[in-house]
Amino acid sequence: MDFSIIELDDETARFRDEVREFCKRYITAEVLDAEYRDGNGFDLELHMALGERGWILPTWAKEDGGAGLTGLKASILALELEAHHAPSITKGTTTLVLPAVMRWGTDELKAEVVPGVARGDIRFCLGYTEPDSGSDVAAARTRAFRDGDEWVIDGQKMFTTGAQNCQYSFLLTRTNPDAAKHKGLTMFLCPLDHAEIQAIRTLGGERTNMVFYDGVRIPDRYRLGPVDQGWMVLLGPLNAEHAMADSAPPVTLDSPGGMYGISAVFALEAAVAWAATPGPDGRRPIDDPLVRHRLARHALDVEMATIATGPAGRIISSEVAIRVGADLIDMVGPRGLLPRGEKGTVEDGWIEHSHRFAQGTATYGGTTDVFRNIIAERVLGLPRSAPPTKSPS
Amino acid sequence: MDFSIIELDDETARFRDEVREFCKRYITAEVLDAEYRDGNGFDLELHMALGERGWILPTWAKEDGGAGLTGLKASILALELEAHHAPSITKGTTTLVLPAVMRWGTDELKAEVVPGVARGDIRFCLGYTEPDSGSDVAAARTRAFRDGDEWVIDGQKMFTTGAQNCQYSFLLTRTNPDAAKHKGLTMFLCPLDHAEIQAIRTLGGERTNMVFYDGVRIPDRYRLGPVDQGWMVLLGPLNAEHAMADSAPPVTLDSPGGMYGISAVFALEAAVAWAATPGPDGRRPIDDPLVRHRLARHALDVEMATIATGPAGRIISSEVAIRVGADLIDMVGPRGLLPRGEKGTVEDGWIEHSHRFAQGTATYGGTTDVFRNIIAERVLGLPRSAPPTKSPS
Amino acid sequence: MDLDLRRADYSLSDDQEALQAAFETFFERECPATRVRSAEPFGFDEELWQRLAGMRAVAMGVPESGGGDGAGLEELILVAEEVGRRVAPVPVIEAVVAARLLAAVPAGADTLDAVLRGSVIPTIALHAGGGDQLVPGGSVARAAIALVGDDLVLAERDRPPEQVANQGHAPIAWWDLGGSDVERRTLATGREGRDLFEQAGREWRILTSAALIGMSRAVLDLGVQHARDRVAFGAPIGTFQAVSHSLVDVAMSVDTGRRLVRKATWYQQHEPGVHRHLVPMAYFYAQEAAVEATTVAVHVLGGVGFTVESDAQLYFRRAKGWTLVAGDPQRELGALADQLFGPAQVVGA
Amino acid sequence: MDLDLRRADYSLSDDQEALQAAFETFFERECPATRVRSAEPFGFDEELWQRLAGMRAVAMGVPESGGGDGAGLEELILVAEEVGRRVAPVPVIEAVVAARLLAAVPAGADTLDAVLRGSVIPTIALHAGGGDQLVPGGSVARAAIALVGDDLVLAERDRPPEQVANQGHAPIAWWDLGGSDVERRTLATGREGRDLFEQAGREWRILTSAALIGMSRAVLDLGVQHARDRVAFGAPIGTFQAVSHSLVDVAMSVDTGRRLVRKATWYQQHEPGVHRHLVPMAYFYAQEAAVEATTVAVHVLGGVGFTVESDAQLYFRRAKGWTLVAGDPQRELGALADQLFGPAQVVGA
Repeated sequence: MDFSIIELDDETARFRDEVREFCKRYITAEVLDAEYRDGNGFDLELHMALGERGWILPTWAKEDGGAGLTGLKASILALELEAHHAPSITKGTTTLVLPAVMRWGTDELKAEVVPGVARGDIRFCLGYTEPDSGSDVAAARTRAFRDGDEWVIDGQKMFTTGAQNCQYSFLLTRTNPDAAKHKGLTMFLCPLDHAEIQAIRTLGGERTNMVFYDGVRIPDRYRLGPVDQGWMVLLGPLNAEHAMADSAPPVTLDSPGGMYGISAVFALEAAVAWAATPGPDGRRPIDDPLVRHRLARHALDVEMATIATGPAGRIISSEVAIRVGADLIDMVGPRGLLPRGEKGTVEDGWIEHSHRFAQGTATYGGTTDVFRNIIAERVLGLPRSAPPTKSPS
Repeated sequence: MDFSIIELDDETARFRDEVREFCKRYITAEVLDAEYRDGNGFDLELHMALGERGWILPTWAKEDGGAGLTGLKASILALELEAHHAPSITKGTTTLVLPAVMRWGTDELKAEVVPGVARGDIRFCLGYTEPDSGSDVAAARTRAFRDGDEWVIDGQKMFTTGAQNCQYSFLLTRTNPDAAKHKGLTMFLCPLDHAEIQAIRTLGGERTNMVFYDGVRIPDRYRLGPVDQGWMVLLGPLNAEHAMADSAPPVTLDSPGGMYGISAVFALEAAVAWAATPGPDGRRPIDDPLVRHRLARHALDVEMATIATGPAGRIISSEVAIRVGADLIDMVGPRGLLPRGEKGTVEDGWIEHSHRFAQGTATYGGTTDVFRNIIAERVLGLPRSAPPTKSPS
Repeated sequence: MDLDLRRADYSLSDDQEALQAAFETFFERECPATRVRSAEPFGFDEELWQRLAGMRAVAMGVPESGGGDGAGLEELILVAEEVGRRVAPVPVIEAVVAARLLAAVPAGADTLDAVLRGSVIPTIALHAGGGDQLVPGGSVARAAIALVGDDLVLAERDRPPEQVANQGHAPIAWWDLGGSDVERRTLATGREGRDLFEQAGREWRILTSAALIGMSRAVLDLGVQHARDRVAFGAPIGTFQAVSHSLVDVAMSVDTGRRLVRKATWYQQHEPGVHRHLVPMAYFYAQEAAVEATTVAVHVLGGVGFTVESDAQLYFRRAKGWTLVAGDPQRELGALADQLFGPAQVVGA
Repeated sequence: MDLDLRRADYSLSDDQEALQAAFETFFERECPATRVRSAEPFGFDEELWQRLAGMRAVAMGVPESGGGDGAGLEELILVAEEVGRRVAPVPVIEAVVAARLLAAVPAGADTLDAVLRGSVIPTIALHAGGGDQLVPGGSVARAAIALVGDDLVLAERDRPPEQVANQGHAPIAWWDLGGSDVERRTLATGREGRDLFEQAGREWRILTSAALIGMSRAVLDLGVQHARDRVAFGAPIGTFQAVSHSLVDVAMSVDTGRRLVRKATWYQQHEPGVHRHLVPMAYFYAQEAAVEATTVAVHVLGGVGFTVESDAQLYFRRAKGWTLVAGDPQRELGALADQLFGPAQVVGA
């Protein structure tokens, strides 16, 4: 056990100052307003500025496009970006996919994309989900047909978040429909030039997309890993997304953490700030025993959301965000309903937004139900709860 | 909608007074203490006194051993007995089984048992559950072999509550182990003279039993319904126990109702009484905002437990009893731990007892999980959630 | 324990069933989700409102002496449940409650006439006090009834204030009851004023409870349909208890909540002095059930449930959107406690 | 947001792992469920207590200056978790906390010696004030430390008062701190006395939290085993999500709760002035988790879980039985709030 303060040497302290300066400069009120409005999960200028400093791949060597940062510095960078609400979804999907590209991509492909990833002008999104397959990832039906040295992709992907910001999709296709469900899949890093992207808006204000692949032809060099063995290729990023590894950062800003806990952290902070401000009657809500009791309970839940790890962290942080968001908006009363920018809105609409946003977190990257199955089977050793798997028909 | 007061005519009012007198006379402090101590669910003197008045089968005609009561009077009787905490489990199982005896029993068998049921000296318990089968009732393995005009019963039943008070068990046996699970079962009204009864004590303080049938021989007249068609025979009492019919009484004492809600009702009443009494510091707990808030919430839950009907009533009343019991005991603090009769105990230990007792209610007669399956399938029309049923091996 | 022996009959009369069926048919035909969607973000559909007047939805709740049809709360909750079931973009609950209040005082007669003629939509400012407040229906109403000090006041404006954007896309607006653009008239004073205001608040809660039950029932239907149709891991997702049991919990809340609302309604209509805790109880339960129901539906529908194209999210937004205008729902438990246990005795600090 | 950058290391050192393994082995061997059962209803097993002394379970927590081994809370929670995991019928938590308190004041030296020699079991009266109170370990202790007025007091008796029957079969008893059968000695006064008492209460809560995590983990194991073995409707019941997901929730509480306890422990030991809310937070969470875990286990085990023959019910009784002696757990949230938000400002009625 060790929760002691990390004393920063002068150079690291300067680095932190530099990061904070950077955040102030690039994560402006306009950037945040645009993010609130458009739900892009991405800001081009910010992303390119990160790239310029090697901060997209901060621990990579400078000669490979990184910044050669120590683990500590990389953590400082990540934590400051998070604390400043940097739009980060597209950066996240890009760096999630990169290890699979490094592992399975040809040298030619790596030369084509990796420097751009580091610079910032090449970005990846996740192309798993389809209209008829979500948590059951391997049920994908998008077809890839071989045609000489090329592949022809036909199908439709759903919830390809950030596709509008990306040049490539990490695409799951079915190459052998006669094989068993997990045996006929092949992965591609598919250029998006010829795919049709159609926006989908969410309850949480985020933008995501349908992506239509209508006879999209791509050279074989975009294939990742062996034909029909895409499941193996996919598993790395999928497990990383499923947080199967102990994902606790080695250091932490002494507050936010957790996968979706951050949303609840911000909402709770907003609610505490509201409650500590005297109302029209001169009383502070936080002196009301009931408000106080509820905030204390939420503080506990949010703490759990931030200290839980792995699949449990994914479940708890999402469910805490949902539960806490629903009560905080109640606590604030009528004004809790007002979004950012309206007359009378509370704490910039963080609570109003958080209540909506939280709902999606229980589905992203597989539902909380599926994660409970994962814990039941892999941690507790219980027998599978799903009916026998059949190939999609 | 109609929740109006039922004005009692003079005769009915006199009947109610008579019932109250009866309760005072027979449900004494000694009876209640014995029930708390032994968890019998039965008091012989009380039961015989009910029988003497025809009140075991109150709506039956007097010539059949009943009291010819109107529905209103029968409700008054039931409600007053409940309000006075009459031990009632064995009366309940007896009258639950009786319709099946009337429907399937031979005239000879009916002549043997029905008058005694009405008088009180013949009582029935439920012999479904076995060590390896609980909610999955039809998985029973107790064997019945035909031997001429007799049957030989071999097997073991579990949780035969009240067996020590009963002369017969409504016994589920397997007569054809080669048939499909639900097709090889036969029901008996099996005399208990030659069965071995072994007491089991519960967390809730109740007594129940293991019953061993070791080559018990009974004449064929104790069979109920056709051989191998026991499932059909069982379904009537089982559905009644599963509260599949709308079980709301036509009238209600304007407070308790619900299957297990009554336990929560009594615990809540005890907690409110405790909270309205000034403590050593002269303050009433109920004036504390947090106590007040929690009691209000529990009052809501208990109300729901009493107005819910059917399978929902069974689930809600049990889960409310569990949830409310757990918080009421907290609220009272250290003294909440003390049982009836100890120095410093609160409100006769109702809360302490209720917290323990409530746990069993989520299992009795099939777990709450099974009841949720019932609602999912029969009310919502969802596909079966259980894996394909196999015969017990 | 020596309590009254009472009936416990939750059923509808034949007339009530006919009324319910009529409004079910009306809203099914006139208010599909497309209509709700196209009325966003203002939360009001003028044409639907006119057709609803044809159904006498507001007039029916006004006593015959005031020119209405004299229906009671027992009937009005049936209408409200259908309103909620279709999340209809019309402030019918506020208007009915306000119209009934107008009918209860002589000074309300003129405005009530205008309401019944369809030229004014009335509403109620739910929070006692004279300042600025968010008023449900306030962006389409020209008359709002409020309690200012000890006076029950009718506040009128030439035209409604602008709608305030809000999570539920409801037609709510800030009304400054002391503002210069408001003309005020006293309807009743003192005890009478306070009692009438309290009664109106209770009626608003009852009707809103019924609407919330309707919402919950509608999203339950969406969730059940999806659970039957959607296949994952080789089986309909309704075969998984994580899905089916959440839906069962919602179904139980809908059925039991509806019973509670009916019980509270009956007492409020027939013996308003008895069991007064039932109104805050029903309201609290119904809002909690609606939040749970819509949360479950959005979850069961998965990614699709979270898109704005999903009907589930229309309901999700309104579960809070239609209730929070009355304030923090947890406060209802305080009202409940005061009725059940008597007011708290003040304890020195 | 400009907070300290801190490590977040929840792991054990090699020494700590060895200590944990030693106590795990000890309790597994010395304290099977049969032993717990045979110690009922008195909740104390003298022989086990003697053997535990051989493990220096109490002495280890006493500073070396006081004749102990100078272990910190980080080590003591490892012991406490094993105590809870076997619901061992020994008041080791109370004794350790009391012994550490005795070691903190010169006036405690003699009694501490007696404790270390094994001739006295000490305990702590958790509630400030001089009257009658239920004291954990109070039916086997001859010395109880209490806060009476502003004085930290050592109350001694010739022999312990009789045990009070209780849900958890715990060795609790009424101690009348002002009674004639009690000899009182002041250990510290004023601010010092209050601070020491508060610290002891915090240590008791930390160690009890760890014990509660141990309990939860033990019943989780029982539930998982049963869910694998028990067949219903043709499949192990662990294939049903109603069963498996409840067990998963317990598993998450155990793992995450343990992390919280460790974090709270570290701060209490190393920076006791920082993040003081973590102690009531960990305690509240752990007791809630234990109630949930034991409730789930009893349910998953079905009818069998509800019989007194079931080990699950041993744990169920103690989830409340070991915590309620400190009072209503919801009050911990008040302590948490005071630490996090500052004390409430008194508002006139």
